[in-house]
Amino acid sequence: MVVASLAFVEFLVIILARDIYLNGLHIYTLGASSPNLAIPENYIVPVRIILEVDSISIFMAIIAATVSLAAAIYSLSFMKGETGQNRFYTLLLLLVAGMFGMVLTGDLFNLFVFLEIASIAGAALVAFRTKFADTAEGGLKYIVISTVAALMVLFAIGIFYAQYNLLNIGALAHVMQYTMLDKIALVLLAIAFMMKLASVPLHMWCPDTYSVAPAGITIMLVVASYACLYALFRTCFTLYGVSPDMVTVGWIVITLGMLTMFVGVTMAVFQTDIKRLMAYHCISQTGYMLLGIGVGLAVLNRPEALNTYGIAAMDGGIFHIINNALYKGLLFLTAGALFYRTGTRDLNRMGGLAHKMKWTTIFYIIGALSISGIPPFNGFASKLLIYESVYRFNPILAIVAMITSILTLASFTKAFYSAFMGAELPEYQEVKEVPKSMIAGMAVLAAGIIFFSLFPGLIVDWLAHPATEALINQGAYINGIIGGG
Amino acid sequence: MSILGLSYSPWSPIFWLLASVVVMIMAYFFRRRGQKKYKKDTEQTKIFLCGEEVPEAKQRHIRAHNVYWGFFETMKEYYDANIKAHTGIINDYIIWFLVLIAISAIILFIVGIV
Amino acid sequence: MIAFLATAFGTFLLYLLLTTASGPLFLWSKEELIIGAIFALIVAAIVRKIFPAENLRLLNPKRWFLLLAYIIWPFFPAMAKANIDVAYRVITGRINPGIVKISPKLKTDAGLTMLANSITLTPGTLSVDVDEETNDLYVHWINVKEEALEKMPRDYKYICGEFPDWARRVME
Amino acid sequence: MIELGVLHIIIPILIVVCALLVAIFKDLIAAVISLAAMSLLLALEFYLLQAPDVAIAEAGVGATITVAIYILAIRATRRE
Amino acid sequence: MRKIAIAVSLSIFIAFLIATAFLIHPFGYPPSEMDDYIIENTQSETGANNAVTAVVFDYRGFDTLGEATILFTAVTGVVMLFRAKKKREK
Amino acid sequence: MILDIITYICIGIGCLLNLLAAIGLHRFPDVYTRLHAGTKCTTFGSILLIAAVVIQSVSVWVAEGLSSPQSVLTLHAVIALVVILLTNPTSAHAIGRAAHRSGIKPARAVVDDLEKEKP
Amino acid sequence: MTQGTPFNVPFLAVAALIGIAFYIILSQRNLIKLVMGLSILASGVNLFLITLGYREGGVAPIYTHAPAGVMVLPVPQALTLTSIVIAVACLALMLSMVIHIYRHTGSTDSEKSRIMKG
Amino acid sequence: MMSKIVRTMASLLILFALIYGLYIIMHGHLTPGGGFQGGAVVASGVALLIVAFGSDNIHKSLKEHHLSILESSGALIFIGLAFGGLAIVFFYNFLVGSSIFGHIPPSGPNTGDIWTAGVIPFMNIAVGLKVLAGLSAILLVMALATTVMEVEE
Amino acid sequence: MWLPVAIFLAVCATIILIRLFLGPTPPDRLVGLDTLNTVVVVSMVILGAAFEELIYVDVAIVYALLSFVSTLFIAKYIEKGKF
Repeated sequence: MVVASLAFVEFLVIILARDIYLNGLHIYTLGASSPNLAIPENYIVPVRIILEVDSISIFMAIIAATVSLAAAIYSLSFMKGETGQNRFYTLLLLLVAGMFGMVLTGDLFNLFVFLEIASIAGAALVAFRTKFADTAEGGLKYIVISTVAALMVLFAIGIFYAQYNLLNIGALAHVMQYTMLDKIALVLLAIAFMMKLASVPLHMWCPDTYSVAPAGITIMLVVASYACLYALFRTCFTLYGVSPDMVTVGWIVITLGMLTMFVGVTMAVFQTDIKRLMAYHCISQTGYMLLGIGVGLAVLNRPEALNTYGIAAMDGGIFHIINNALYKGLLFLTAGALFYRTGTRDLNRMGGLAHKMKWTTIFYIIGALSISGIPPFNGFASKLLIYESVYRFNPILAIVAMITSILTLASFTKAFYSAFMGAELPEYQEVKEVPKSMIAGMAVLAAGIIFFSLFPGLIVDWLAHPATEALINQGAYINGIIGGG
Repeated sequence: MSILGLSYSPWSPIFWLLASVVVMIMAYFFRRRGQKKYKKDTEQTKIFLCGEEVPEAKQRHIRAHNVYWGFFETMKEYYDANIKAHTGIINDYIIWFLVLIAISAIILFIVGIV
Repeated sequence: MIAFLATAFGTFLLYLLLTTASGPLFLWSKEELIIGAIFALIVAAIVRKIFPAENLRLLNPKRWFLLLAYIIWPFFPAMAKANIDVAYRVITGRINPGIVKISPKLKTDAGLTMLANSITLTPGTLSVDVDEETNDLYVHWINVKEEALEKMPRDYKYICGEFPDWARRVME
Repeated sequence: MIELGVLHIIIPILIVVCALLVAIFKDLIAAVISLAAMSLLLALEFYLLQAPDVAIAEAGVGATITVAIYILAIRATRRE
Repeated sequence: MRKIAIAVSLSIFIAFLIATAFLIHPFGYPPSEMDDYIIENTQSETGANNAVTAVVFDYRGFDTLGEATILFTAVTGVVMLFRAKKKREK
Repeated sequence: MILDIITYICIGIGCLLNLLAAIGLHRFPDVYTRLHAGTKCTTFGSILLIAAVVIQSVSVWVAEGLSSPQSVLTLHAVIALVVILLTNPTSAHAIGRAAHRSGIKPARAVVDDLEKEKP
Repeated sequence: MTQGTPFNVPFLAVAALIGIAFYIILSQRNLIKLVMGLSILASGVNLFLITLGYREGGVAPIYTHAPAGVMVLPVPQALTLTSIVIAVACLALMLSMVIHIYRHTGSTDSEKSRIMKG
Repeated sequence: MMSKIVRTMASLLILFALIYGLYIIMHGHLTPGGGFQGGAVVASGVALLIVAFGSDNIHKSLKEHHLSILESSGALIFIGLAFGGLAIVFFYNFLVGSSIFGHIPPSGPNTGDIWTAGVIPFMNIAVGLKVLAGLSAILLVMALATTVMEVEE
Repeated sequence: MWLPVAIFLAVCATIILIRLFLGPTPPDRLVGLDTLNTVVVVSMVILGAAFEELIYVDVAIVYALLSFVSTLFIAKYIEKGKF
């Protein structure tokens, strides 16, 4: 049932994506027959809520649909035996709804509402397995962080409303004047979204939450944090656009991205809990995206630099989002498979599982090679884009990014060695391969990875590059609202 | 289609795969030139540990926190500071949030004024 | 059934009080009347389980007039007196408190409630606790007179005046 | 309308004082009582700011449901 | 260390909030293009006397849908969190 | 005119009683006596203040005719008054009972029957 | 001041509320106190939204029996309604999680009840 | 369970709370109030019952699945009304001008005709159902869960 | 005519808040809260008359109804009753 509905959603998203890539952005006004009613003749002001979908939105929607489909398939077996399954799937669908609302809406307050939906559903799902002692702690951390971030977002929305009496992103961008208040609002919005997407030093909730959540939920939380990344992009690129402050913001984003990469990966090497290890990797991979986008942001008002390497860096960052959602999802699912069969997340107590769980091992190898940027996998492609363009911007950044990649490989080797290699341990003699639906869930993501690995140019040209164009082209987004009357 | 256009060099996994297939074929040829006396399940495949008894699987397995011991020992100061910062207390998370807001707001305003 | 209808009617009256000045039918419009009737039935259906059915004798209109009379004559002046009393004690700070038990021998909950609320609002007394079986009230008395303490079943007339009789007359 | 201005100064100050009380009380039940008082005064402030809709919502949700949930939670986590 | 961080960052943050309070429009005189439109046209467009309700249910009905969803999510979450306890009761 | 005078008298006494309640909360030594001040004075004070409102609005109502919207203000104020009258003594009773059950003895008490019977 | 309230006092109250809320969140170790801090934070933001919608001498945007005059802005009130319900939903969920933490660890102190770190 | 006086008073005041909540829900488009506020008032009535009679006694006649049916039906009505305007657009107020709640009030201050505002009264009822059921369910579940824990200890 | 009354009631509320602050035991604070409730309800009615808004009194009724519930909850907690 859940899988069918999610598959249907995926189908709808793909149809919508095809339409948008062919015809440009879509506007949908809620509550009036056309934007004309929403935009009265004498005021150029959108009164009603307007959904505005462009390439970057649909890009995130594709990620959300794909990953949630895989998560739902996976959870069919993973959650068997738990009580309260109907509530579990209800919350899962609500989480998907929250992510879709976040990426599709064109209204700031609506963004806040859907942010809260995603946070509350996510937190409830994190705390789902109440029999373990630490799940409630993870859930509480997640919801407290989300609530603080969301309330700061609301405060920033209030500041915008106080100045311009508008809530629509496009219309706000049209009249934005970069006053002092706008700077304060920018700081609040940016840092609040950074907190939700777990950038260092605001990342500490991330391993706590990701490690206790059921595996199928963890990957959806990853995508939910990427929805916040989308919101950050929307804020920086579309709402503020080409303003002199953006260089500073870009450098702040780059600095945080570097910190995120390095601290994330070094902490990951140290971990012995397999899901915490992967959660720290998730943090460090977010750093790549921040780096790529930050470079684009820092050169946004220098057209020649933007054309030579800025767009390539942003392509890389955006391509990395979908790559990371796929292979990080796959890795979390394999970690969940290990937990399903061994009952522990502690790498110290695992060993020799490759003898028994062949499919899991293969999927793990695919994911690990891909995340470490080993050719020919898709992680290599996006990282290569980022390295080359960032090297032109500032060579030191590229070197740190490469070191991060090496350390990533190191830590996954460690996890691979201690979990899968080695002799068969006596306590895991009876371990079997995981059930079929879990394998199917992993296979969906693995197939995606292999496809993306083989055709990176296709993906960049069709998906990532239009998204970048949509981000850079602020005028089109504004025209969709203001000019559409 | 599968070629990723880059500023310095293009990247195509297809060519990479072709190249690796060639390398594998060459490796297979090298392997065929090796000795033919190798047999499974004889003494040739047993673990040899200075003539001592081979310990059980459980003790033979290297545990996860022993991996990269030297690396952690070298970067001990960094890790000590880092682990001290990761307190796991929820109040601290929000302290970091506020600190980051303060820092970035000040940076933004200083740059805006200068 | 009678309780149901009575509740519905009371609710309907309450709804009408809330929605005055809405239309031409005396004070109401016909839509309001219809919606009010529907709501009254809904509320009565919900409340049926909670509202005690024993209070059918309260439907007697004579008791309502008695209640009104009670509120106007002994109750309202007593409240005024209570406030003067409190003002006197606030200014002088002269208190002599204690908790005494009175046994007004009321049978119904409604009567007890009315008595307790009345003595809370009238001079010098405040109901603190109630005995669930015997319907005895424990009253905090701000100015304990020595002569009331002599016999053990306290003289409730001395402590809280006519109110228990009124409560019996109105509610039982 | 100078009186209205005075009210607009007094009530926010009282709200802030209640919030401060929440901060300084160590006893949880006292903190909940201050929170209820803050919610009450907040409803009055909304009323003053000509937002009766929000005042009703704050009265209904902030004063009752919130306090009830807090009391239940404090009760469930009480150390005997 | 933690106390110093709290003090410094909190004071800077409050300084920015107070700056917001002084920079924002004077109390009682907000800009109001969109809201004037709503106040004028509520009765003719939606038929509701109460403009707030008109905004909640008509102009921004999608927000209300989301908000109802949030309440639903919270109820589902709370009921889900306490589900095991109730089994033990039986 | 005479209604205005009555209104002013009501307002004056009502305000005074509310102030008295506020001061009484500080002058009295323990919970029970404070409840006396807090319940009686505020209840009667609110009766008078709401009566002032009702008098004014009824005068307008009578002046404007039966279907005047002033009836809304009058009746709602009366209902608010009734609700206050019903809830205030009850909550005072609940507080007193809670205070006694949580072990707070009445200060300077000469007699405590409740303490004797329920140890 | 010729107009309105001097010094934007309600806005300053908002600033003070948010500051106090963050002080509670940062310094109080009790999880229930932390949730109270979040509650105050939500109240502060709500008050901010309502305050910026106020118009001097305005009446509520309700035409039923309304006196003549300008009306205050309706949209912030609608937003605040939404925000209040969101706040109470969050609150319920957070407190249930606190109860669960207490059941598993026997403490509501954020340091003592912590399991995960590092 | 609280004392007899509180119980009697609660059973009287629940009537007030219910009818007043319904009044607020129904008059959402005329007077201050609406679905949320009225739902919160009715849920407070349930809270009053819980505190006066004890959650066990309430749970005998008010189960969670009743509340969840109410809540789901509220949500369905709301979404159904939103889809009702889909002939033109999502969330279109399709009842304005029709015979059901279709009057258009006179412009400017008026006395308030309840037969106005099209789809908004129905949405108020739907949201009111949803909010009252949701908040009551939260309170009931939390009260029951905390009480059960005490019995176990 | 009405607004000075409201200011006076706000001053009363301030004095009551001091009791809420000082009150040595929880019931003392609860008494303060209860008194504050009544004062605020009355001032809501007064302000409704002051603004000449006939429909504002609804808020006062709601508050008078609901503050009772919260008082009962806190009182029940103080007397350690079973919910």
